[in-house]
Amino acid sequence: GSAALAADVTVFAAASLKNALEDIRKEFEAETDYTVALSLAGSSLLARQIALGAPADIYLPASADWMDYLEAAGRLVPGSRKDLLGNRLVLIAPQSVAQSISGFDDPRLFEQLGEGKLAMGLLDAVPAGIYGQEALQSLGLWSRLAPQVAQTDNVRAALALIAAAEAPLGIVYASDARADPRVVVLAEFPEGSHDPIRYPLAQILPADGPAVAAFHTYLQGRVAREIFLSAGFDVIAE
Amino acid sequence: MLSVELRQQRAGFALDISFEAPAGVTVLFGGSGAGKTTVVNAVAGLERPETGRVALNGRVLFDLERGIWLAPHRRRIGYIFQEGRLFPHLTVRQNLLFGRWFAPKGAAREDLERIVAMLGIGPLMARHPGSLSGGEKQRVAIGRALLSSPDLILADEPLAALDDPRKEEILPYFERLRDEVKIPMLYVSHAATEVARLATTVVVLKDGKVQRQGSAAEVLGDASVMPTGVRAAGALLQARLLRHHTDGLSELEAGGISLFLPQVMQQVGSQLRVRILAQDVILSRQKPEGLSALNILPGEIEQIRGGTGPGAMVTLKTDAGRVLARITRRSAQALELAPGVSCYAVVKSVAIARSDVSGEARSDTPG
Amino acid sequence: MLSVELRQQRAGFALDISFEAPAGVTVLFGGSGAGKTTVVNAVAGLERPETGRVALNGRVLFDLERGIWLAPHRRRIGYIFQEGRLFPHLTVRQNLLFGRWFAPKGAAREDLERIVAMLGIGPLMARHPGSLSGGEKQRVAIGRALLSSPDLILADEPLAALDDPRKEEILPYFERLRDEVKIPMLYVSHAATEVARLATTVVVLKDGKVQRQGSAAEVLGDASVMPTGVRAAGALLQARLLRHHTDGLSELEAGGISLFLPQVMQQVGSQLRVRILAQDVILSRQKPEGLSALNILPGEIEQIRGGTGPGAMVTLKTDAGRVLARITRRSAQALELAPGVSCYAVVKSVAIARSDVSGEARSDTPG
Amino acid sequence: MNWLGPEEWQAVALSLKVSIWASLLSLPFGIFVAYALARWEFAGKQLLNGLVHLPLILPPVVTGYLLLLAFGTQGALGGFLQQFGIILAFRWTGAALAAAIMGFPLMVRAIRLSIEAVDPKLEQAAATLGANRFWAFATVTLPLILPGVIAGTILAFAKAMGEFGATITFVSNIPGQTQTLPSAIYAFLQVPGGESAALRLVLISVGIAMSALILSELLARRASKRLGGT
Amino acid sequence: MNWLGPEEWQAVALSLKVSIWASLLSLPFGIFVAYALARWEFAGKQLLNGLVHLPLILPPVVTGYLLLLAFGTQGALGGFLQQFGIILAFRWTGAALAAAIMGFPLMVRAIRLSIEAVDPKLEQAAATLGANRFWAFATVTLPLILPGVIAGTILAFAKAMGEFGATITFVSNIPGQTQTLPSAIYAFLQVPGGESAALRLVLISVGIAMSALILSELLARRASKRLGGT
Ligand SMILES: Nc1ncnc2c1ncn2[C@@H]1O[C@H](COP(=O)(O)OP(=O)(O)OP(=O)(O)O)[C@@H](O)[C@H]1O
Ligand SMILES: Nc1ncnc2c1ncn2[C@@H]1O[C@H](COP(=O)(O)OP(=O)(O)OP(=O)(O)O)[C@@H](O)[C@H]1O
Ligand SMILES: [Mg+2]
Ligand SMILES: [Mg+2]
Repeated sequence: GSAALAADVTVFAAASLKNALEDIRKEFEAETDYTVALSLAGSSLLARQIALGAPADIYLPASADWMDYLEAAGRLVPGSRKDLLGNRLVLIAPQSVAQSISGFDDPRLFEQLGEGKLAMGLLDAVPAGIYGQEALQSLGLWSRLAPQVAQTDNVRAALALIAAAEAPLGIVYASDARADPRVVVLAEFPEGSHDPIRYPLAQILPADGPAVAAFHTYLQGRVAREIFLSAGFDVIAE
Repeated sequence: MLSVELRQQRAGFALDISFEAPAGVTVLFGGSGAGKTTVVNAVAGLERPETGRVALNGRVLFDLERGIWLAPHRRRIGYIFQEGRLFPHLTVRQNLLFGRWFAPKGAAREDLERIVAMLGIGPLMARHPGSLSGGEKQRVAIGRALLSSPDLILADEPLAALDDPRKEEILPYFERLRDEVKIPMLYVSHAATEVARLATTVVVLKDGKVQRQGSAAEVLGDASVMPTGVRAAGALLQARLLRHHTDGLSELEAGGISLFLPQVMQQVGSQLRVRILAQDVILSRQKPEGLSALNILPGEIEQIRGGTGPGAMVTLKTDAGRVLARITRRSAQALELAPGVSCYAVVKSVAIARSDVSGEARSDTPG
Repeated sequence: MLSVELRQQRAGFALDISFEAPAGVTVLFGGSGAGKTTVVNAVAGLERPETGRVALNGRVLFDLERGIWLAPHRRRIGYIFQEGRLFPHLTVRQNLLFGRWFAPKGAAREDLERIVAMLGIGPLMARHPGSLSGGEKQRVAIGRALLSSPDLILADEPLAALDDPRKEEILPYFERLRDEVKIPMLYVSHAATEVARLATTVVVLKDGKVQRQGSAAEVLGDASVMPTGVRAAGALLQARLLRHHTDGLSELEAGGISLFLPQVMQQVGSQLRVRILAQDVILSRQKPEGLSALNILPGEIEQIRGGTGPGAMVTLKTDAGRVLARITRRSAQALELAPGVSCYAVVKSVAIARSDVSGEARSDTPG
Repeated sequence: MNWLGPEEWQAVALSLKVSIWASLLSLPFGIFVAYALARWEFAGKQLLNGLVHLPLILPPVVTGYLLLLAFGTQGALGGFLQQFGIILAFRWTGAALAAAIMGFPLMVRAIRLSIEAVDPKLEQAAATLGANRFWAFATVTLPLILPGVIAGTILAFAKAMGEFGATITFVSNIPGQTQTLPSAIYAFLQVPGGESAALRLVLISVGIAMSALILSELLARRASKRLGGT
Repeated sequence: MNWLGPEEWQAVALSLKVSIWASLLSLPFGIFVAYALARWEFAGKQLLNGLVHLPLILPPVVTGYLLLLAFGTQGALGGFLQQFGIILAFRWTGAALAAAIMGFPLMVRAIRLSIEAVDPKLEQAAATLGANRFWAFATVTLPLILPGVIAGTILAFAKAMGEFGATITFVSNIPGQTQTLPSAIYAFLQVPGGESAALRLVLISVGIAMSALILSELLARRASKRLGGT
């Protein structure tokens, strides 16, 4: 950033990281004299903006694809890319109508779904949707469930459908599910049923000044780790 | 019969009137701001007065003290507006038939053909109002009101927006309306000619009050109530059409006196009313000889009223009825006119405009 | 001086005219659809004809053959529209002063006070057009046009939308305009009264052609070109105001003959024009005695024209000028009238309406 | 044309269906509300006016979310409608509702302005000829405001063709059911390299909406030419 | 009030700033385009009309993306403007541009309809009094369409208060710089527990826009009451 108002560090991050990043920012600003601005939106949008010259110093999307895109475009500070966070995919149901199931082979899964919809992110576009489809396919459930899938433009919208009990089943991130008392987690997708979910971190060219490096480091530090963990993310780094 | 009773208070204007309109045409006559439109709109239901009561042939249209207020569309009143208010998206035919869609099934239906013929709007039927002249628009507006099978016709200065030739073109249709269609009519006007030709009864309004009510002859003969002043004063004579002469003159008879007028388009035998403006009458002490004027009415002076101006208004009692003459005071003195003096009223045939003669009763074949 | 030359082809209508309007008021006279508005709009620049040329005091407003077309706002023409076209968001004062914002710096400025006084609109200055009566609106419109310092005034039937009393209220202002302000004026009308009172020159249009052009007296005396027909025909006499009598009459002198009229609001000595309608004239072979009519003009019959109707139009040559009399053919025969016969024209003083008398030249104190 | 896959054709067809129904079904309500705002004085008029404009003011996602809460199967209105067999959630009908609500302010504005331009005296004239309020409106005012009605309908239609946020939030994206053109465009824009597919769909959507707009201009012009003066 | 954090206040202030600038700066263009569409016949009139309506038809994200391509630092127009020190992308000025463009069809519609309701004969009258086209417009038509101008401006303002898709796409969502109310609402809706904060912001946004709307109704009514007849 260059304007007078601009913060020392501008972070372009997936909107789903809002709570955790804001907590980390507060800690960071308390510990240092630097200021941090968080621009939160969809990962794809942010990536395109960065490609077109947005004043971002750090990029933290919810999927590796868009980081690859920027890397190919030569916008990353070489060597700054790291996988920072991980997440798990869970199957959830509305708290009010949830039946407990013992696993993905439990026939009560289909009872729970009934004629209703399975809410998940856009299958082609939203990372949680892409991972979800992959997981269901590898579990052999896709062909039965596909006709009942309702896709949303982001994970939170899917969660909202479950929370409002409009859909009896949904696939969201564990980090989203745990914070909402109106939904219960029926099962967690086994590791290996889909590509690992990764939130990569990188500095964007031209990364100038010590503040960017400081925050880049801070995101990988102990305080950040605590906050990410308590928000339900897995921390990969170190 | 229409009975009207209204009270209405506005900033700087108080309406408080009550009158009864018998069958025929009742002209509401009065200057600007007298309250004419307010009365007519209340009768139609377009404006709600503070209090009052209107009944039409015994049917109460509203009685605000008893909380009765009939919606306009239930009143069965044909309103002819000053500006026509034709529906611009409909053809003339559709405009004419508009009211018919809503008329109660049993209502006596005016015949479209007959009304169209009467108003001479046959060639316009397929056109839209936007392409009509002012006079044509008003004729269509008359037809539209008639064809809604109304129990009463209201007309609020239907000719005011037209110029003289166009007025002259429309007035006969209102006469036919009165004589042929026989629906009672409340007609707002401030033109003496219209009063003279149309009115059965005149109600003169002034500042929201009824100043005078009476027959057309009574009111027109009274210069004091004519808002347009002394130039409009004149007498109304009742006459019978005796014969049509070959030279284009019509001979009428009034109280045994012959009157010669330019051809009157009425049947022999019809009763007519002839308006003779006071300013068109010349008085003579001797029986005039060798004058081009054809109408000479002997009589006796009843009254002479002088004003502040140079004129005097002389009332002459003749066998044909009272005749008013407006002459200069100088002439009155020169001729030594005084009540009781006998003299002659001289009136040119051609001074009596066609607009000053109108049929009094229904004639079976329209002219 | 205004010279006009226009050609314009429309479906069912072809305009092809050329006339010159000298100083004073030129009335464009003609029936509906004659092309009057088309001419006036072309002069103002509001409509572009196919071809033609208009020059005002030598300044070319357009000459389409030479490709000249001045934008309306550069023509310095004050247009008085039939419907007023006042600006509804501005007060009367702002409306009046509107043109002044745009007038060239050096232009001779009409004095606001003077115009306001002349038009009697002083009390209206702070009001908005929405609250004015039709007559008041037109007076403001006249003032607005005047105050834009125009080289020419156009008026397209400025009185047509008004009823008679309101017409009567406005006409004097146009007379004052002619006499006091002396801006040349092109005035569209189809009312004979207006022609008689205002016109210096009359251009009669018919079906897009100039049918006749001449002085007001010439054109009005010719029943064949009067589109409103024979009832409007009449003579124009030039007279000089001799004295005001104490009984409210004014004495005029025309060619040695005295005329008595109800008080004329002009200064003694002024030249006046008096319109005497043919239908108001009675003819007599003997000199009439003992009649209430005060004006008796001896003369000799020049011409008698009969039509298909019952009437005949008699032209009488008197010392005061030609007088037209419309009488019945029956009377013409009875009195054995023929060209060369001498007889008397009888005219009532009160038959000459105030609207039929007008000042001819500028009088220094407005009445 | 083979440059669109079958799913995309489905999206085009569905968008057309949703937009047509949205604009036509909201029309009577639009006319009624416009009339009330133009001609009547009543308590809560400003409130109604505000309510109508709400979808213009709120971020579409919020509108969609509110719709979900109200018209979902669990929502009060949704439950009520369900008794009559009307289900909106996850159906194209819900997409139509969302589109209708988003386009409603545009429709009402256009119609209201044209009602205000009609002289109420014409309705009075109709009343004296025996027409009650409804018929006076239907036979006089309605034909006269036709240009405004056409404009309002087409505006709502065009808006519906582009509506995304409220629709996907309310009825999500189910190919063949609720996947409208804008949802498809959005999805393409979320993946690297999807731009050209998105562009194709944008062009189709713009083409349709533009044709409708131009048509509406022509219709409105013809309708107002038919009228002349009073 | 302490139920909003400083960042949220910033978003409120920024949204107000953006919306006011957007509606005021687009006003002259809006009046000009509305006048051209209402009064002139010219080649490409339908094209201009279509262009004006484009933001209504396109999904907002697409509009924002097109803006980014055109006005970004890499874009042709953006590069051109940059020479004069005008940078739009990722600045609040860009947010104002996006909001202006999204509100433009609404503004033009409202103004155009009110221009069509003014009798062109009044401008003719002004011309005969010496006013050229510009002055005839400025002194006669403009005051007469004031109600429409007010309505159009406030509509554009209200739309700007709610604009999200194009704005976030064009200028991203940087607090204090480009984070408008709708973007802040969006961000809150993306995380667990953000609903109540989002609701607060929605209420503020609705409150502001509604007040503006009601004000515009009152102003327009007063302006049109001042006029009577011709
Ligand atoms: N809507 C209104 N509000 C307030 N005053 C009104 C209204 N309409 C008319 N008036 C006033 O009421 C009085 C009577 O008006 P009305 O229109 O009935 O008169 P009118 O006799 O029809 O006059 P005109 O011949 O000019 O038509 C006038 O003083 C007028 O100014
Ligand atoms: N815009 C137009 N397009 C086509 N024809 C027109 C137009 N305006 C007038 N006309 C026709 O041109 C002819 C002359 O019209 P114009 O308005 O000049 O007549 P006018 O003498 O002013 O009549 P009026 O006394 O009725 O005002 C008429 O036949 C009329 O129908
Ligand atoms: Mg009235
Ligand atoms: Mg004309």
